[in-house]
Amino acid sequence: MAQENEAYEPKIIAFLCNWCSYAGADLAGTSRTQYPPNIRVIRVMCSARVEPLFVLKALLEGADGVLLSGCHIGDCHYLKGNFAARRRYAVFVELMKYVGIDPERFQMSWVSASEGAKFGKVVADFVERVARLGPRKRLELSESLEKLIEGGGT
Amino acid sequence: MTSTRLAELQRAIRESIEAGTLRGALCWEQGSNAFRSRPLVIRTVADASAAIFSPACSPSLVRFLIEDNRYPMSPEEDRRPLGIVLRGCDDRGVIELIKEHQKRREELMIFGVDCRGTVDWTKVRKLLRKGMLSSDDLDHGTLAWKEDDIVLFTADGKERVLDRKSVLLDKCLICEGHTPRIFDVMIGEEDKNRKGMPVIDDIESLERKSTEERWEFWQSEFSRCIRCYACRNICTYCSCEECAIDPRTQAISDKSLARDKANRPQWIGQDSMLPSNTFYLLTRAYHGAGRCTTCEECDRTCPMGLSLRLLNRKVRKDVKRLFEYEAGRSTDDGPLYGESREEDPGDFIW
Amino acid sequence: MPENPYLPYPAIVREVRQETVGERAVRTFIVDFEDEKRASEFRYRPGQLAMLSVFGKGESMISIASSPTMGSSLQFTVMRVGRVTSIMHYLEAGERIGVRGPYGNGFPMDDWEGRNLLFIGGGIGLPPLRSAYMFALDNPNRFGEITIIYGARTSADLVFRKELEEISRSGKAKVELSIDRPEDGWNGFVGFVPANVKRLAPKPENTIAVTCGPVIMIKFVIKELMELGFKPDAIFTTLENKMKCGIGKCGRCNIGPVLVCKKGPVFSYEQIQKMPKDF
Amino acid sequence: MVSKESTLEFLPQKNLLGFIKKLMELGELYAPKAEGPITDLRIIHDPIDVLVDFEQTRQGIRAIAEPQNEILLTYDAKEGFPAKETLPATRRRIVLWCRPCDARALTFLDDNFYDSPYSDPYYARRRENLVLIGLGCSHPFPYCFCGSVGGDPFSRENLDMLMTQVIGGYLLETITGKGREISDRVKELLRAPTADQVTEAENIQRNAAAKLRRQAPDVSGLSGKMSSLFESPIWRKWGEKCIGCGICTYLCPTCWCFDITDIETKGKGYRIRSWDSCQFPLFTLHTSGHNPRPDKASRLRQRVMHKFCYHPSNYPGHIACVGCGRCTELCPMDIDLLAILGELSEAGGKDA
Repeated sequence: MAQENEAYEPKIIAFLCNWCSYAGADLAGTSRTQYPPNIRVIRVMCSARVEPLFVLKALLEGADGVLLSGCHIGDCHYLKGNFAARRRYAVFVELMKYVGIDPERFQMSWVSASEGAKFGKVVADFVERVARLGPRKRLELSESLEKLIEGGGT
Repeated sequence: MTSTRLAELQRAIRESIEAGTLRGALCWEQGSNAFRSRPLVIRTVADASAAIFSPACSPSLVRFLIEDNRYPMSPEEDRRPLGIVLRGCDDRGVIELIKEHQKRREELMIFGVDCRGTVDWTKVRKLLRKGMLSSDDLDHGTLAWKEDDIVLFTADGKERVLDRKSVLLDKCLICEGHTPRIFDVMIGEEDKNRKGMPVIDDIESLERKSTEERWEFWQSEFSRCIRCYACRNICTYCSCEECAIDPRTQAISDKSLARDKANRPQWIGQDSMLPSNTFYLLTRAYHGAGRCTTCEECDRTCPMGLSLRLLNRKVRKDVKRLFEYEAGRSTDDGPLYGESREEDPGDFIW
Repeated sequence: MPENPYLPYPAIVREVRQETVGERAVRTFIVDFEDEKRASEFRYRPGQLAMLSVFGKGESMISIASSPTMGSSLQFTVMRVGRVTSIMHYLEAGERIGVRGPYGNGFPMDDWEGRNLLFIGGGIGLPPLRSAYMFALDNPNRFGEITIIYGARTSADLVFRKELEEISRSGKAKVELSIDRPEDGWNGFVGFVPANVKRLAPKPENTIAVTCGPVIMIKFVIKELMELGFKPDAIFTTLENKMKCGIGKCGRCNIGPVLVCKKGPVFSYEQIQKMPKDF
Repeated sequence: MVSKESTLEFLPQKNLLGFIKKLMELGELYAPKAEGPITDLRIIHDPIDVLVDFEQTRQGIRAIAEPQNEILLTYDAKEGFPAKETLPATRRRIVLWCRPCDARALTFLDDNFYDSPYSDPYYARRRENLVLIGLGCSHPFPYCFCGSVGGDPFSRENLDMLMTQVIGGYLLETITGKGREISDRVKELLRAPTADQVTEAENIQRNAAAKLRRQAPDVSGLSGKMSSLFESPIWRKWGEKCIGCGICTYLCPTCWCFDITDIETKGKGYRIRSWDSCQFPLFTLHTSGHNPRPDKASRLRQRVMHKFCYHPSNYPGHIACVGCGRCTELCPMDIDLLAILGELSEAGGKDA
């Protein structure tokens, strides 16, 4: 299992809120905090902008993990944004567990603009956890499409 | 509903129609056999005589308040209220629609009725196959309540009490209240000892299973979906014109520009493969957080037998457990994501 | 192995002409099939359509704006209105686009032998007519007098304007242009196309009238023509139903029992009168 | 009736499992299988899964002949051309115990997909390699009315073999060459039928139609009158009860409408054909925003008129409804096709 994981470099989609986590990631970069290069950052204006629809779409398109990071409660530039995100993903994470679709492939975090080190740690830990899961994913569209061709349709 | 109660309901509707206070009224009429009914739009006195209310009245009429917004049942300028007959479990759906400003309370005239449970055709068909019901019962029988009993009056005048568990919808077996909490006219007495919101604890067995077992279960359920969109089109809260998970409805208003049509992301295709179905059904499930009142019409209508009620009841249970919030509780509640509390859970957040 | 009718064939965009600008811009794409054999097999009649395919966005049924007498290249005049057409407007010369067809019945030019031809177009309705009048102009002795009445919202929305003015100067055909609202520098007719038809009062004797454009315009143009004495079997139009497969299989473009992509889109008004009002 | 030229054989009950195993070797076998709470025609991997006493399968043979997800071609998402055609494999697909009405329905799909000038290669490959082994309906289902739309519980149309359940096993009638290819390969499991078994089967077949609980009005006369009923208020009355979902069309064995869309994922593009429904609001929406069928009444009218008026006028005598009853039984709002047809024939009758 370990050998296969070495070759397997998970791709993580990271939605970072512009005011805190994106700045935190910047700080991590400038202060040379080491963290794995597997994340592809998408800057959003608030963690509440990221609908669970986006998370499902990322997994559908073959992402190995999705990270959503926003401001700590109380720091939100729009006051209530991260409250809504917290409620929304409390429901969504429970639903993912209930249905059993790779709940470990989604991670949410609060990282403020000054927590460069924490950002590095969050990413490193998440990438390591996802790598351990291996490439087999449950929600990937291309797999079903390819199966449809070889099998000559249903 | 005894025949006197039915006459009372018909008279109440007829009087409102005659007095011209309503632009129309929604009720049921007898369907393709004794155990089924279909919605009836009453506009004239003659229509009112076809109105029925019996254990066969399973379809929910609340969806037609959304249909009325999209395909008006009367000309635009007719501002009179629309009548609707509501059972105990329907009032939650109407409250949700009022909360989301799909309808204003004064736009509706609600006839409250005392419902003791409506039939599930899939269960009735099983009885038919086992020979416990005959096709003569289907053609010439009539259904009625006697207190909590479901009684079938056969053609030769005999009465047969049917076992509730083997004919009624699952939601009716754990019914939380026979009569609606909001109404303008009440036919029969109000159910005083209403238990409030529905009991939601029949999903324990699935929750106790392991993640693998649960995925096995849901994978076989979701792979059966043929994306006929009946669960969305019958839903009492799903009222979006442009549905994010229906690629056909993107940028369709005549005001949408060519740019919108070309650049609108297509979340899923029109295929019915497992990943797209999972995306569709999961998105529908969590869109129901704080909005779905578990009227279970989606579960009743799914032609491929998906147990959608288990998804919705899970979301409803979590929303109640995590936020002490329930859809359809009262029109003063704000939207779920509009409110927040200090003790909202955040343990899953790093 | 019988040919797969769903397969688009690659065609190179030779030239892109900007006809009009703005949100609903119109561009003419002149395309050639990549492989010669395909080009020679693709024989079409004026008024026929082709299914243009942009991978990733889908397909769109566009009438062929060129006449078969104008060389082997195909010309498609496309207004930016939807998903596929918007992406087409990003195409530049040298890029490839999928083409399959030809589909539809096209104009019955042979039946119109020796008759005067009256073309009445509105806005983006002119391209299907263009394939017919260019065909007629290239076969001068086969048809009688050719008249083109064409209008659009503003002078900037008139497609093929230079070409029409050239035709008018050459005297091969009478051209009457119009715009809906007055503009300075415009000395032609101002008003809707049906009003222009009423003003010009073309004579119905031995004349075929063909009209394309927005559905409302077609309705009123036909009313005017009938009042001028045109017979229903001498009035033709195209019905632009939504077409998906283009080969009469997907069940989308029917008007009553008639599939528009197979039996149409060109219909005489006599045929349309017999059809249920379902378009 | 059991015609003489087709040969008759008897499959004893005890040989049924062997028969199914043999079929699995001869091709991809579809048969009625329990799928969660419903029954449907599915690929059989284990002979035990085949249901012996089963209710009406939820979908007809359309799901096999014109599957809901059919990839037409693939291409590279960046380059576009060259596009690679992905025609279905040409292996034999055997459908065991489909109902005669579902088999009859293929006549109308064939009308559409083989109609000149274009024949659909994807459908053709599946259709030509399809072997249909029907099971006659000794006890029709509650919503069946095949008898009054030109069908019969024991119709042999499009079937390669027809089985009739009798005491101790099945009377097996081989009808076509394709059926002959199968019955020759299972010879050792079959016996010559006894006279009693043949008479028993004939009685069952003769009495089956009488057990049909529902009747359609005279539909052949109706198709002529229907065009005059285009503006009838019947459509609005029933259309108002509809919620515009796709159940009636997706489960109808004679529906074939589809959509063609492109899906791109992980750098590769797929042009797929997927089912579509005239009941969906935007089926006929023009890009300009104009929709010829803007309301539910016009869509319901299209569904009924197509099957009982338009298709028969394009293909004389072909009423594109086989009376399986699924559209009425599975409609959540119980929109009853037979009630609509009844009202149409009364309305048509008066002013015709």
